[in-house]
Amino acid sequence: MSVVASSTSVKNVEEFEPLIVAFCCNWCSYAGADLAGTSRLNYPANIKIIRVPCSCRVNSNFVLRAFQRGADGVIVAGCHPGDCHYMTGNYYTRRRFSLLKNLLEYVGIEEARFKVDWISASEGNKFAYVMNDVLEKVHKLGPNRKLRDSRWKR
Amino acid sequence: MNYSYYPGCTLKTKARDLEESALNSAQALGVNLVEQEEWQCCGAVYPLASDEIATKLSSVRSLVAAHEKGEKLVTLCSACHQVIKRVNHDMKTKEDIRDKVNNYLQLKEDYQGESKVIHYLELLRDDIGFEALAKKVKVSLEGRKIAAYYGCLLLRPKEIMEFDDPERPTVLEDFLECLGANVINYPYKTECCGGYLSIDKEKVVQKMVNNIISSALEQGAKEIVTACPLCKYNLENSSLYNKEDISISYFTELLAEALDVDVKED
Amino acid sequence: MSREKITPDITQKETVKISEISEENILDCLQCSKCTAGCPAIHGMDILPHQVIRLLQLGQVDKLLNSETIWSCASCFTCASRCPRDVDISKLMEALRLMVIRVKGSNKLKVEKIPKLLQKNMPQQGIVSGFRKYVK
Amino acid sequence: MQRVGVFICWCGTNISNTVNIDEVMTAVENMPGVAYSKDYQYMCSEIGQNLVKDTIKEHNLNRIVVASCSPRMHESTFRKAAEAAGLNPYLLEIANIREHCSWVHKDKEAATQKAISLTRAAVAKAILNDELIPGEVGVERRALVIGGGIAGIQTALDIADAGYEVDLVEKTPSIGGKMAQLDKTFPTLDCSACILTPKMVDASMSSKINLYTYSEVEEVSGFVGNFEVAIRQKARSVDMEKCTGCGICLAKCPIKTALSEFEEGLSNRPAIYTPFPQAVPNVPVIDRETCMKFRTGRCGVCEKVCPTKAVDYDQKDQILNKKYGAIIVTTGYDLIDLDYFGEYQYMDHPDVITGLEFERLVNAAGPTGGKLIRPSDKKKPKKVVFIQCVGSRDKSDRGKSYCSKICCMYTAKHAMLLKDKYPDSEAYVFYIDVRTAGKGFEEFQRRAVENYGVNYIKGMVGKIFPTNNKLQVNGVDSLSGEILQIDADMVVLAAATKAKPEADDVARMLSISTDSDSFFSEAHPKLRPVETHCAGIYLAGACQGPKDIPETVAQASAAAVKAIGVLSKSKLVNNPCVSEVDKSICSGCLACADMCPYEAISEKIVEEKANGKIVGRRVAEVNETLCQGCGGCTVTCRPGAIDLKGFSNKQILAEVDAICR
Repeated sequence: MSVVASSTSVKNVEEFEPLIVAFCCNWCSYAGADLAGTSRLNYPANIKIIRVPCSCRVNSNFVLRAFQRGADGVIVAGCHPGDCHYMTGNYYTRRRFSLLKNLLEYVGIEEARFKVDWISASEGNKFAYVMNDVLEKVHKLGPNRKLRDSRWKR
Repeated sequence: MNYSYYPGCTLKTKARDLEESALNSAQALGVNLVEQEEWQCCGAVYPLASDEIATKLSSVRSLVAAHEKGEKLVTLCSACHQVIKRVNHDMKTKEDIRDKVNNYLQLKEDYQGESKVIHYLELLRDDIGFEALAKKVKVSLEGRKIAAYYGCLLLRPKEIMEFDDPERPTVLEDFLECLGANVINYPYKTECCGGYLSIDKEKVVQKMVNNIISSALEQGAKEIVTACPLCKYNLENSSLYNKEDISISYFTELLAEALDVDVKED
Repeated sequence: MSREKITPDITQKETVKISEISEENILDCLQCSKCTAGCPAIHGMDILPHQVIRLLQLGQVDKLLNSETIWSCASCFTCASRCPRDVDISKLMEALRLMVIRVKGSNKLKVEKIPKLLQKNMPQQGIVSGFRKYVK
Repeated sequence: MQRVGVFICWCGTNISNTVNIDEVMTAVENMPGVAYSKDYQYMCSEIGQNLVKDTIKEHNLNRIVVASCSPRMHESTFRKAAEAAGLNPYLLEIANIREHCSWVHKDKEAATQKAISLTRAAVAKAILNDELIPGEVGVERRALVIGGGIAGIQTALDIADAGYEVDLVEKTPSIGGKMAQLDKTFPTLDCSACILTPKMVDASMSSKINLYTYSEVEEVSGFVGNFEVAIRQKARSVDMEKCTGCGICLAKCPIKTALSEFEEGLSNRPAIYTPFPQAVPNVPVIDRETCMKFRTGRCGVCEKVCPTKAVDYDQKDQILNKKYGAIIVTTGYDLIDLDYFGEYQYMDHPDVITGLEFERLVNAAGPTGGKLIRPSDKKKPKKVVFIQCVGSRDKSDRGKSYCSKICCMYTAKHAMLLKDKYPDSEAYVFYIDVRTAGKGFEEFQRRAVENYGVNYIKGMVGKIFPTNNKLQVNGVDSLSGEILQIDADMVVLAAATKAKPEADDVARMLSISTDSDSFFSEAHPKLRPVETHCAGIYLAGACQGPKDIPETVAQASAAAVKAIGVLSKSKLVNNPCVSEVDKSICSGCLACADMCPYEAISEKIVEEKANGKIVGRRVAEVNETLCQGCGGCTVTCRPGAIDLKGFSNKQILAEVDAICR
């Protein structure tokens, strides 16, 4: 295995450190991540969060781009169905990404690498749990090679 | 309707009345309780330690046998009921126990808690229905002041037993009512009789059963019914127990009586 | 009463073992004592159920292994079903009993006692329970 | 050429303990576009903010990245600083290296690398930031208060006092809420009605307050400054204008057996009723479920006896559509159901009551006229056992894991009221802990012990065994280890408080969030306690969490000030992060318009030259005042013509690239 752990040169080169990009909606999941912070709940540093106003802002492009650029897993997190700050946004998220999931499966990306979940502003615990869970599964799968653009080296 | 029937050790020995009255009344109700072949003793108490697997195996064998026949597994004794139901729950919900047990038993197909374990009372309540049962009563127990005694094993823990409200159960009362009895309510009906403590803590048990019997007497009960041989034994060993004042019987005995079914006297 | 030096310690071997066997989190208990208040066998106990958990929280397992309490618990689950903190004390009691009888030669029920029990018409169920609870 | 300034905050040791600031600084210096970088201990302090302002000018910076706490915390602080330095505030980005990094990771090396990565993403995004100018929108200068308990009444009075119109919507036939049911209030023991009813009257007399009782909010749309609300006024079957409140109908109604909600079921009421004599408005309603006229068609007594012909059986529910600038939610609380606490015999024995029922039993206007008697045999209770924490601090599925906060105090009050009425009686209080944090609270509880001789027992009750005429209470004194058995005449249960069962629906309707116990969530647990995450919607009282009256009233006034803050403005600035359509590539399919939950997108015909002729072409257009900036439309757009300002496709992709580098 020759994947260099995410820009940490001091670490063992052999050790696989997955990179996971999480798109979090501003109102629920991002706030849930903040709560995980204020509650000092631990999850691995491999997860990097990008703030979006609503989970429905996340274009499938963004997910594909992340995989292309070397992410080993992608999470899209929004408010619970029915609780969307923008009323119906997350229903679109749900439909759009069930479609994308099929596509990813078709091109051979393992199911566990892409997760859509609902995490409310009060669910700091759930946030940490989902992050740990995805990371653990991705770790088992090893580095993502399927969609990776070879010109783009991490 | 056919059911797999698990008798347990005591019903073949000290509590033969419980079995006979249950089987005969079932027959009268058109229910066929078919005794499982080569059943083994359940162990009488559910092993509470998470690291004990071997003591759960005999229950699993019965559960698997019932599953293979596609029948519900009926128990009569409260203790067997609790042990088998809880083991089944473990098989359904605890991955490590399920894996270990399946690895050990080497069954054709892994068992994952598919069987449904019911107590005979549940069969009467849910499958036959108390209303239908009431219509089959030939000899009403009218005027008889009967108190129900649940004990502990039928009701608790409620999330696993899913039997009745552990603090204010009604299934035995509803049952007695449909036999025509004058049901006596008393607050000690769910308090423990002491169970196996009677082996060497007789004094402790005395106080426990005396509380139960005096409470039932205070409310005017003349009879107590139970579903557990050990409860019956402990209650009858109470210093307050006196056959003339209060008699203690299995609920199935009253059922047989109300259905006018012959039960051999020992 | 003398002042003993006790340092609360839940990381010691025995406490950890008890947590493993019982799969209960003793730190969930906030000492409301509802278990004691409702226990039907309380008059046979020298250490009260809520004190059992407190002693576990303090790491005082020895006191518990030598107590009458663990042999007076009838596993009726009254405490467990009412505990506001979802602690199943009956499992802790079982773990404590096992800590004693899993040591060779420490069985609590002697086989010589059985004939007498049978004479008294004790149902088989009671004797089998005894074997399971007091013998390893 | 973008000149990015990066400011890295230590947050004291909150960040610097887990993130190696020096290493981040070195990495930042090498990031493309970064012209200047600086770290400081507290970037949000005045000195820190000045540092940002000064360096913007000094180094001619045109993009700013602050790596600090969550943007939900201090984004607006730093935007203001940037603005003060003459920079458009939307040219600033925050990298969240506290909540999302230093607080959740332990490994310093990994946290440092993550902080670098997050900062790099913020820099990449900031480089693409555009100047944004918020639009303006008018404000509907009227407030809506949902819930007419003490919280709602206080909020409405304060807003009205500031000169704004308020509509107060209450579900039951009268305002007053739980406080109206209470007898005395702790810690002063003044009578609840004496301090509440004047406020109720004030609310009804105020020219600025419209009361909508027996009404429910049915639909809410819009946004701060411009909420559109549908209110259902349920059919009262009595004309509010004509009724004089004489009460003849109540006396003549042949149905007498409906259980009084106000009296907690301890007494009966007729089918046409006012909940209590001091009800505001003093206009009865007909309970159509129990009324003979509605059930069988026969009767009509109330109509016949009414001197003003106010009874109207044909009245229908009415829907009112109104607009508001701000909404305050004050929907209150309930007590939990005790069905699953069978060991306390509440369901099975009439002499086991809840604290709220006790309030009615000692109240002079209550079902017994203030005579404290046992419900079963109307006898004086001699020994009363009070049990606290019935379902509170209980994480099993029977109870609630939180502390209900009010029970310790009201139980002390109840015990004193009992001793006041019957000095020869005995009071026993079973408790887990006594919590009396509050002004004068500890002194109050100690008075119960020291002056009134109330027996406080640290311990719980296992079960209550009803005997022939007593309640045998089995408990324990956990301090001494004594097993107790008390033959009580009456038992009072301090049942846990819980959110209203409708709370989740209300939250959904208003797009505000709740915690896992269905209490509404405030925007910040310390610094924004009455605001929600939805601008223009505020909270007060026990709907946000268990609370006593002083706290509720304080919160109500705070929420009123927040609402007045909105109402006093003639214009509000909009969120400038809205969608915009690139009309040159829009195909006019209007898929975006179908998706938009705010109907902010409509069709527009643009004229353009094609083959020498002027032709009209259909495109989509965004109404910037209606758009809330969710960005959902950007994904529906097939040609990719719509983008979201502030969160553009390019910006987000730049972040992705920066993180995946």
